[in-house]
Amino acid sequence: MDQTVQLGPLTLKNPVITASGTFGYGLEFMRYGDLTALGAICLKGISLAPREGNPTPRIAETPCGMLNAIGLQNVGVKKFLAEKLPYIPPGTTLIANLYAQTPEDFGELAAIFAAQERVAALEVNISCPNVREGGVQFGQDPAMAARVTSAVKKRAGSKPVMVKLSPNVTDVTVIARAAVDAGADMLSLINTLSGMSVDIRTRRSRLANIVGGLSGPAVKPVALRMVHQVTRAVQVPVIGMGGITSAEDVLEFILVGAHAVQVGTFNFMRPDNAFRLVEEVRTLAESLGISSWDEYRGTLRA
Amino acid sequence: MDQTVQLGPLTLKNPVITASGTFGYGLEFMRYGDLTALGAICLKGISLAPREGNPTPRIAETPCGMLNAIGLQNVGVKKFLAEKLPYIPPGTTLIANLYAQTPEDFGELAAIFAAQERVAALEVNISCPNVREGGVQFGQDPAMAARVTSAVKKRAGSKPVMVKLSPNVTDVTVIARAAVDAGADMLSLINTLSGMSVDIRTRRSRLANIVGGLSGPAVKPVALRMVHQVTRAVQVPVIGMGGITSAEDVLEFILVGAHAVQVGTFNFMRPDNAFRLVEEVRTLAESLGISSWDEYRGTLRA
Amino acid sequence: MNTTQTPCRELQVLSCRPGTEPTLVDLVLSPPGWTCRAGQFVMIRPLDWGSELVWPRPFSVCDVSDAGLRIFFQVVGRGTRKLAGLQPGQKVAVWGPLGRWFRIDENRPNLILAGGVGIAPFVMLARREKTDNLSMLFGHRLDLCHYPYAEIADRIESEAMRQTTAADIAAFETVLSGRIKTLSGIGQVLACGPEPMLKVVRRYCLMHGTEGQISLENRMACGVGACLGCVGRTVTGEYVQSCVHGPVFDVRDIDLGE
Amino acid sequence: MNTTQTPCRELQVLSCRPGTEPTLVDLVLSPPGWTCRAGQFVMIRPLDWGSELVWPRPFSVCDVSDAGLRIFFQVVGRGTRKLAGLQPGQKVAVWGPLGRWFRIDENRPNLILAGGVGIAPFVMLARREKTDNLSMLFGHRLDLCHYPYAEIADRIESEAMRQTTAADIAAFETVLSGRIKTLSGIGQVLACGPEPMLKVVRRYCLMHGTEGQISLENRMACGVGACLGCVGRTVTGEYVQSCVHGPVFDVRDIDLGE
Ligand SMILES: Cc1cc2nc3c(=O)[nH]c(=O)nc-3n(C[C@H](O)[C@H](O)[C@H](O)COP(=O)(O)OP(=O)(O)OC[C@H]3O[C@@H](n4cnc5c(N)ncnc54)[C@H](O)[C@@H]3O)c2cc1C
Ligand SMILES: Cc1cc2nc3c(=O)[nH]c(=O)nc-3n(C[C@H](O)[C@H](O)[C@H](O)COP(=O)(O)OP(=O)(O)OC[C@H]3O[C@@H](n4cnc5c(N)ncnc54)[C@H](O)[C@@H]3O)c2cc1C
Ligand SMILES: Cc1cc2nc3c(=O)[nH]c(=O)nc-3n(C[C@H](O)[C@H](O)[C@H](O)COP(=O)(O)O)c2cc1C
Ligand SMILES: Cc1cc2nc3c(=O)[nH]c(=O)nc-3n(C[C@H](O)[C@H](O)[C@H](O)COP(=O)(O)O)c2cc1C
Ligand code: FES
Ligand code: FES
Repeated sequence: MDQTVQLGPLTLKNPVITASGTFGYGLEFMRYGDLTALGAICLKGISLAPREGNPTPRIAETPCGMLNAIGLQNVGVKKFLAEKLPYIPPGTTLIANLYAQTPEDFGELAAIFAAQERVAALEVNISCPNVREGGVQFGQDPAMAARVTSAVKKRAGSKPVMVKLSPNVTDVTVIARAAVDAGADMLSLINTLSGMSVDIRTRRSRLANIVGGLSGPAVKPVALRMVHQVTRAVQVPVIGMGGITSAEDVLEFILVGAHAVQVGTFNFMRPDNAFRLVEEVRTLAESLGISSWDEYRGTLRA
Repeated sequence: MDQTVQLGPLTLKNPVITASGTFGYGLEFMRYGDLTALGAICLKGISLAPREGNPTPRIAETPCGMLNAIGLQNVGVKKFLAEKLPYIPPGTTLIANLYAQTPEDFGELAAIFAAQERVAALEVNISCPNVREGGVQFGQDPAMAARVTSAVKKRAGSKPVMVKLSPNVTDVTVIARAAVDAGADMLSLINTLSGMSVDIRTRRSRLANIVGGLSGPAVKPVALRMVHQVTRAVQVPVIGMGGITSAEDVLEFILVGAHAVQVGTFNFMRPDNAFRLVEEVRTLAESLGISSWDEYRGTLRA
Repeated sequence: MNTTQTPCRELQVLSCRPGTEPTLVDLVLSPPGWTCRAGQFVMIRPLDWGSELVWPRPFSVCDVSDAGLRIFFQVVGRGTRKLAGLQPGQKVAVWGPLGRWFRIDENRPNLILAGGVGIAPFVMLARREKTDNLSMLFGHRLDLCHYPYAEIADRIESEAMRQTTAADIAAFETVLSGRIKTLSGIGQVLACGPEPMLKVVRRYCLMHGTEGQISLENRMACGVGACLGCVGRTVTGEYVQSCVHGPVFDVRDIDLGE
Repeated sequence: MNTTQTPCRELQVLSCRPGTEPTLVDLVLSPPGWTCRAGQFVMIRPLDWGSELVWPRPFSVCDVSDAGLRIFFQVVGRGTRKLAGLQPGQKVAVWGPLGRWFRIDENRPNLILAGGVGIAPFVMLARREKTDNLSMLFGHRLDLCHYPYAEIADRIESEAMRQTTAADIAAFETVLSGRIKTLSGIGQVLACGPEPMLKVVRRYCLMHGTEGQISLENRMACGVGACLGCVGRTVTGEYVQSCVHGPVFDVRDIDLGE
């Protein structure tokens, strides 16, 4: 079976993408598999200036999931371009994950990546706190989501723009439509669900940041529901994620309408999981007699 | 240690309440323990007229959780009062869980239960689809939440009114404040997170209703976060729930600010779990040297 | 809590034998001290399951005596796969006996129709019933030696038919139909097996006016009547809980959605 | 995927002995075929873990040879409790060796400071290093026989101090301080143990100007440098990943938040 997936102008070898923040800059996984065999890699979130991230502890394990409050620690775009990008094997499909605190900075970042031949697409992380408006997130307000999207789109040149949606909203389709109307070429979802974990003995949160983002199998039902809703609400390709840990899970997301998927927490469970998943998805799809993803996608029966 | 919990005018023997829809009318569990030993029982959601509920399958197991789309099947308030209520052992603290599709019907139901001596309080389930406004839920719109709350409050007589909040919102404190401003004596949360599970072979949802509500340990981090937020946003007692399966979990909710808790899915894991939990909570609290719930509640350190 | 009041027990695994056919498992737990009728079931959840699988699993009581509580089950998914790995000494929470049972009419012929692991409840029935008016027709996919068939055939008149091809299935259906017809007005059938088989049984019972009881296997979260997840639909369009009003129903009452 | 490229192996459990002190477990896995230095660690996740515990668990390599990969660990929570129940033949995903190791200076005295299960990495070190310039001070709570202390003491000069009371702890601290002071300018310490002990070690190293290396045990989700969860804070205020830039750090570089 042909594993190829077409995302507008972007062709992926297969539907398995590693999720931002869970696969580093790819380099960390080169010992464990062939990066060029993956559908794509979403790079760790990158900002204009380096960010040191949140105090520790930053992570906590929860039932079938985990919380993280990394705070987008990253080396900044300059250092990334100079010290990381050149070492990623040629032939690896790279998607830059953009993080900024203002639409203007998002635009700046987009312009920088637009000039990078090695970068195939831009993913815009709008699930970050908007410092200027007191804690509301870009991804929770359709107007702000639209502003960020168009700021990026204006400077992205020929790079397809994928907007990454937050699940912490009443109606995800409202934000989805806002992003698409503002020019998003595709959407990805879900980012993490806001959650907490506490220690009854120390009487402290297990995260220094108090609140963190929930990911892993625990969130899969919520993710599938939102991907299903969004694929029916917009016309652009949707990349689904949230709790994927098997080939069956990948097909579930495609069945409800996703063009491709991202795997996050699964990469921590075992560093070769993404590579093995590419093969397992192929085997499963063939065993089900699926001849192309276009044929299977969105065929959930009523 | 004195296990008593004061919820405004309502005194509970201990903080362990069984959650609506997971403990039937209590009667189903009489073989497995002493109902009067529980803090209280939230009865299965009751509507004015009997409801047959949704088509099957209605339930699906998910990682560390489950989905349900029961559709509030119930015998209706008349039959409940005639055929169920009289058989619940005296001394059992009962909280009626009200379900209706209009504020007026909610008011009707409240008036009926207001006259029932056996009922200690009313819990208002506002996480139900509002048929009149095309799929938006009362619990997702602060104005509607307020309307339902005051409709119930007006007819509830001396019964304390607990409004049960939906987690499927951008900012749960907005709904919480709306309910409290409209007269809610206390709040309970979280109801289930909207989710989905599909079968890649039959290409069908595992629920006839397509979408269902996620509960169980998987949702605990989300529940804790929301309870923490709400206890800081309002002055009324908050009853926390979502994924509780141990005495530690109970204390986690109290630590972040809950007055009491409800246990739902845990009752399915073993029918005597709620009874055993009452004892385990006592033992754990004593081993931690807690002398009263007032002393421990909300003492999470920054 | 009054422990004499609770029928929820923590039983020890005495043996767990996946046999030569590893998908079929014979599990024996320490005696629960219950009386129990054939067709009733128990809910089972090992104490060390953690919470990844939140629900217990329902199984027919295959037999219960001083020797223990016996369950005969097939590995079909994650839960049964984990159960198949139980080791002697491990503890399992078990509650029951639950639900309604097969009612024998000793004065008329009672024909058991069992399919695959649906044979389980009839081991106890055959051991206990003294009547000559009981016989069995058993349809199976795997070799007969993997099922507790001989235990039953030693006591009551039994016949087994293996189904491996579509032709076998058609042949079984023909025999089923014939037997059901023969019993019309003079006896009843007691059926337990996969849903497609139950649909066939129901069709012929209605066609030939033969009385029958069928045991439904609906997904269950609680087993005690609380979750309303296990409901079946009656012919009058109501939902009934199969854990308390079943799992054994009158074949005429239940709409199997044919 | 090129399998020679991946250091992620599926190793078999050869033995898993909870010993007479059931909270301390000696686990031996089939030989991974790695070379490895003392202080490096591996990530471990049994193949049958399901997904309730999403993360693997990090452990120092206690020893590695043709006899297998040995891990010495303490049961402290859900993961280690499950690991303690591993049976011979079960399979475990293991990747490594990860991180930086203890660097011995053969020309000067090297003093190992081990606390509790922090003794693990030094088993390999003592077996491999031929230098006389290596000795150990071991603080422990349980009886000495429960730790692989004798294996080390057979090879290098060792002293053990048991801590059961507050007075014992104070006494240990006094000895620590004295030993660290003695090495000032002429040798170094290599420390592995609980965080409170590392803080004490660090305080005296800074106080007396003694060189030292400490192994940090930070929560890790991935072990390979991807999650940024395991970071420690340097004295210059930056976050460094302990899985790739540690777990062994120069004692002067890390801010332990004293
Ligand atoms: C009253 C009753 C008696 C039963 N008696 C027996 C018996 O004696 N021997 C035997 O082998 N099986 C019996 N079953 C079926 C047995 O319960 C299921 O095969 C088992 O629960 C499957 O669990 P799983 O985790 O392996 O499957 P999964 O598919 O992973 O389970 C997912 C969920 O679906 C449920 N489920 C899956 N298949 C079935 C099914 N066929 N029936 C009901 N629920 C299902 C599971 O319980 C679980 O909650 C009985 C079922 C019922 C309701
Ligand atoms: C580099 C390194 C080497 C280690 N070597 C050893 C060793 O040789 N022997 C040994 O007994 N222990 C060692 N540990 C500690 C060991 O990893 C933890 O005790 C273990 O992960 C606890 O898991 P749990 O599920 O039982 O505890 P839980 O508290 O249930 O675990 C919850 C989460 O916190 C993490 N966690 C809990 N305690 C620790 C801890 N002390 N350090 C790091 N993470 C923790 C767990 O890994 C898990 O992710 C080492 C840790 C690190 C980082
Ligand atoms: C440790 C960690 C760091 C993450 N960092 C980012 C990030 O930098 N940018 C981003 O868009 N998403 C980030 N995410 C979210 C993931 O990309 C993904 O949306 C989420 O984890 C859900 O997928 P999963 O359940 O497969 O992990 C991070 C997730 C984790 C667990
Ligand atoms: C099968 C089932 C039925 C439920 N029915 C109701 C109901 O009738 N009314 C209501 O307010 N909540 C209902 N709930 C929600 C629970 O009361 C509770 O809010 C939710 O399950 C979260 O708690 P848990 O994780 O402990 O189960 C139901 C939940 C389940 C699982
Ligand atoms: S299984 Fe819960 S009501 Fe029947
Ligand atoms: S453990 Fe993930 S970066 Fe170190």
